[in-house]
Amino acid sequence: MNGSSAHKRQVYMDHAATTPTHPDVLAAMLPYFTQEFGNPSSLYSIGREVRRAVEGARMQVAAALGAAPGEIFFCAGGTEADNWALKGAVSAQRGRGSHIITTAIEHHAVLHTCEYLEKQGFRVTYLPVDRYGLVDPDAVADAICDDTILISVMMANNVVGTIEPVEAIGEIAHRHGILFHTDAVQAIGHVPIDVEKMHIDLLSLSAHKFYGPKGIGALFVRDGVAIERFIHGGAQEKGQRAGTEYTPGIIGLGAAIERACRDIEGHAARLRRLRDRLIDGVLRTVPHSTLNGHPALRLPGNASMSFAGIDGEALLLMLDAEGIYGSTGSACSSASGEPSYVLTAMGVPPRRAGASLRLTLGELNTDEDVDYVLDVLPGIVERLRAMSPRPA
Amino acid sequence: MNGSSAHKRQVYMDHAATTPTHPDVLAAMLPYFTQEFGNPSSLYSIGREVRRAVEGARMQVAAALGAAPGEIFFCAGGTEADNWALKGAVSAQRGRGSHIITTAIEHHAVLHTCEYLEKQGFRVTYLPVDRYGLVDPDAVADAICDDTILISVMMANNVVGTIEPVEAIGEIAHRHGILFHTDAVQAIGHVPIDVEKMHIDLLSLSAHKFYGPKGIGALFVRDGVAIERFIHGGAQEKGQRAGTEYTPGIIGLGAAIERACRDIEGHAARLRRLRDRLIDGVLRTVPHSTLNGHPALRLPGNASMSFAGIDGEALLLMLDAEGIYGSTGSACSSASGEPSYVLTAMGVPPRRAGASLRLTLGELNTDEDVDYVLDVLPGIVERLRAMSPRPA
Amino acid sequence: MYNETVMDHFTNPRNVGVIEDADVVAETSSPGCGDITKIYLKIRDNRIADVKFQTLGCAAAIASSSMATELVKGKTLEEAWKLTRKDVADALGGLPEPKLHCSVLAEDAIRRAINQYRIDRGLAPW
Amino acid sequence: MYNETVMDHFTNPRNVGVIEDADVVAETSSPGCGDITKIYLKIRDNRIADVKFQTLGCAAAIASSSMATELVKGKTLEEAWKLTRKDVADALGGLPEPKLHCSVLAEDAIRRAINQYRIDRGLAPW
Ligand SMILES: Cc1ncc(COP(=O)(O)O)c(C=O)c1O
Ligand SMILES: Cc1ncc(COP(=O)(O)O)c(C=O)c1O
Repeated sequence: MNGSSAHKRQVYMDHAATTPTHPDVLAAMLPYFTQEFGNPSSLYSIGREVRRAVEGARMQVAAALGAAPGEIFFCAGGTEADNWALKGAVSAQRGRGSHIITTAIEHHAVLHTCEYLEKQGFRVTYLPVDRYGLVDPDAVADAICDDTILISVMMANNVVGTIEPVEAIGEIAHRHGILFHTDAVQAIGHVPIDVEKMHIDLLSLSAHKFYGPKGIGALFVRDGVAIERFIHGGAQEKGQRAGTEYTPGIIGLGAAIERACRDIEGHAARLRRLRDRLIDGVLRTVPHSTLNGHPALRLPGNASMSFAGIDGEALLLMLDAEGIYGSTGSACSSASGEPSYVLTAMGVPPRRAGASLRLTLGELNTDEDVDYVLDVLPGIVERLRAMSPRPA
Repeated sequence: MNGSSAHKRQVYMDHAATTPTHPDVLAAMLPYFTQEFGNPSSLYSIGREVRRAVEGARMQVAAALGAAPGEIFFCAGGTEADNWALKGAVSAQRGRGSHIITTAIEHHAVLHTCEYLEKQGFRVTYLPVDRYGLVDPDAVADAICDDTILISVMMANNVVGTIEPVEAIGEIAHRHGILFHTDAVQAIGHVPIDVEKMHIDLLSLSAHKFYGPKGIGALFVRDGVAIERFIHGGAQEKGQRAGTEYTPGIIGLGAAIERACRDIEGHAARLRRLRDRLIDGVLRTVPHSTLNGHPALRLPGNASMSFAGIDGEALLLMLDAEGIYGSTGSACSSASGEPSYVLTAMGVPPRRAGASLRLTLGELNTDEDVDYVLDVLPGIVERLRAMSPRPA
Repeated sequence: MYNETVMDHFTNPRNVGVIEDADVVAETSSPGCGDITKIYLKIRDNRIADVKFQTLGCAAAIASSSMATELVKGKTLEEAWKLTRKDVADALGGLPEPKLHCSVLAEDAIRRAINQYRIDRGLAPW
Repeated sequence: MYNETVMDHFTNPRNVGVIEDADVVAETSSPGCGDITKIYLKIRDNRIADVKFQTLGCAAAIASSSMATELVKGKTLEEAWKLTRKDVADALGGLPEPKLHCSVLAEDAIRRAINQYRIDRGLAPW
């Protein structure tokens, strides 16, 4: 998709929304659509071959997290994993209490699930964040009550890219004997993960964020942690998650996570260099532009910035007309036009926030892409400000 | 997979468990993995292209059911659709009552969900079936109480292939103002469906049963019928089913359902002829063999039979060694070794039932496949009976 | 999401800018989304001789301002007063449901400007 | 699901059949899954001179019968009595967890046969 088309360069900088399936990953998946299509739960030999491949993928996912294969459960994506983790954990823990701690900047998959749980009678504390989007581990400790049964804090934020102090929070959770869930959907392939060291009991991930296919994800459930099943039916996934397995997707998830975690540091260094060129260039050439999120503790591909005096959607569409694809916040709320609740939680007043633009770099991007954005973006901001009664 | 390999013919007769993705369907999907990979919820133009394709697939699914596109919600498969339909409907209807009517022969996706709902305080009536596996509409009417809020009866059974009188049951449900759900996972492409005529409020389907990909399905929700959402998060599927869409799968589901419903009668006639040759041949050549299910009201590809005096798994594995792939009951219970609860519900005593074998024919099968099974099966049954202390 | 007319009025907005010697200037903002529209009117013989706008807002807000100013230009104040957001949305060939509220800004700013003009001249506001 | 040893004993079971002039015959069935195993023993000088089985059951049940009869052939009755389902499963190189109960049938039928043999001879059952 990148490179120059007939008339215009196309620059995809929305890797945090989704990524293309890598050709090697797709190649690994293809035989399982048409040839090795057997049902892995079947008795006969063809199903057994597929089962072997599925278990291979489970080992790949486990290896990426420092987990055991028996702790990995495949499901349909990050959102299902978040729903299952939260609903499943609090149902299983109901006898012990009804208080949940999370943060104000979680993805909607966690936030809306928490709101649903509030209606079911659970109490939820939404911890604030500082102006960089960081959760304070001390605030987590302070929020713990006698009846706290679950703490859920994301590993890295999807809007501003801030990387949370998950290890410190996990340590606090475990010291108090409270289950700890982390939404690692944005972190895989960017942040080295070790569920032991980080004291993680439950972890959500989604393949399409790291060049795997859409529609497949996994939930890590620490051995010995009981959560209620979420989808009832057949005996798939040891009876914990029913439904005929999306076998090509599982194979793709395995291949993609191995690829993504093979050289996290090298990959991150490459992205960070491109991203810093982009951020520095924009901040230098566009007046009244600011970086959102933490300057250092951020995902290597995330460039989230605000431009006072203009609107985010207008900026996005103007960029789109020039072949630059970014987003204003998280893709799922793009239709609503509301200012991102993440920025609001970081204390940015809606008016002052101005246009927030999230450009997330990834494997598709090159130095030429950065050059092109640096070429085009300042003029567009200027054009929009020229139309504005409050040009910043 | 079929045709003769180096040493031995391979005959796949487990189409009710799963089918290969048809090459045309896969071809329709492929661009959406690597090229048109944009997030359909994104604002920019690439996401908009994908959204158009997704809406095209929604129209294809709607057309196959006689529904409106706005009534189709994509999800991860038949099991999720069943879970969502049941849990979502009774949650939304909770104020009106707490009684559910279903049958003893539903798929585990419905039965285990009902057992879960019983633990949540709902009352469930599991209707019996006759010796052919048929549900009696009068029994449905008789089971209705003042507080009945949902009736769920499958369109066709997965083990014995019996086609249920769904239209009559839907009519009764609607006369009483009760929601009617049907699990049509096995019926699509074999039974013409019209949700209007059949008075269906909720219908589950799964693409991998009709030459579409695994990991994608849909729930039809009649316009005006309120069900609680099952997966909370982003605004996908009009906010009813969150999670980044498995776009290649959705495109594949659309292509597959259009293909499957293009010529249901021609397709069914072809299968029926093959299947009747198979059934007639087996019943004639193997003593003490019986057909399970209804002789006429059955899925065109289903040949479910029992062989007194032997065990189903042993039969299956012997057939497997000869390259014939079938199943004993539903694939998901294959590890348990229990006699099928469906046969038990039909009044077949476990001992007398003997080995139940389900051969389900489909597009992969030819007359030569039927010949091969007729060639091999009688000898295997004989061999196993020779080992048995009760040779029938 | 947006049709071609909307995209055209967004990318090439008509009447954008400032009238230095305007007869009246008015501004509205939407408390919800923070959009702001400012309208400049030049009025001759009870007619809108010239109109300009500035908008801080999404594509729908900018396109609505552009279309609304086109629709009132040359009209009498009475005619201009009758312009509704529906007229604007219709002239644009429709707006997506969640963006309908954005078209209210232009209507609102034009009416404010007309009333301000009347008040400045000692007339009762409409 | 099954290892090669199990599959071998399933597809080529040893000692399958009937001993017409058996000294003792015993049968066990599993109420759960309906499997049945019948054991025929020929005993000479307190040793199992010949053994045959018939089994109606799954691959695990058939393979267990095959292996169990192999293990007791030529053994004294005391030795044969000590055979456990674990010995059988181990000799088969393991059985899948949900199939472990199938190996109990052979053990059980052999013990029944031995006790019946003792009772027939006026001895107390073990
Ligand atoms: C932090 C975070 N959590 C959860 C999700 C949901 O994942 P999915 O869309 O794969 O269901 C996303 C992405 O959409 C995300 O960025
Ligand atoms: C009747 C019936 N309902 C539901 C299902 C579940 O569908 P899936 O495995 O696609 O989740 C199946 C097949 O497994 C089925 O045959």
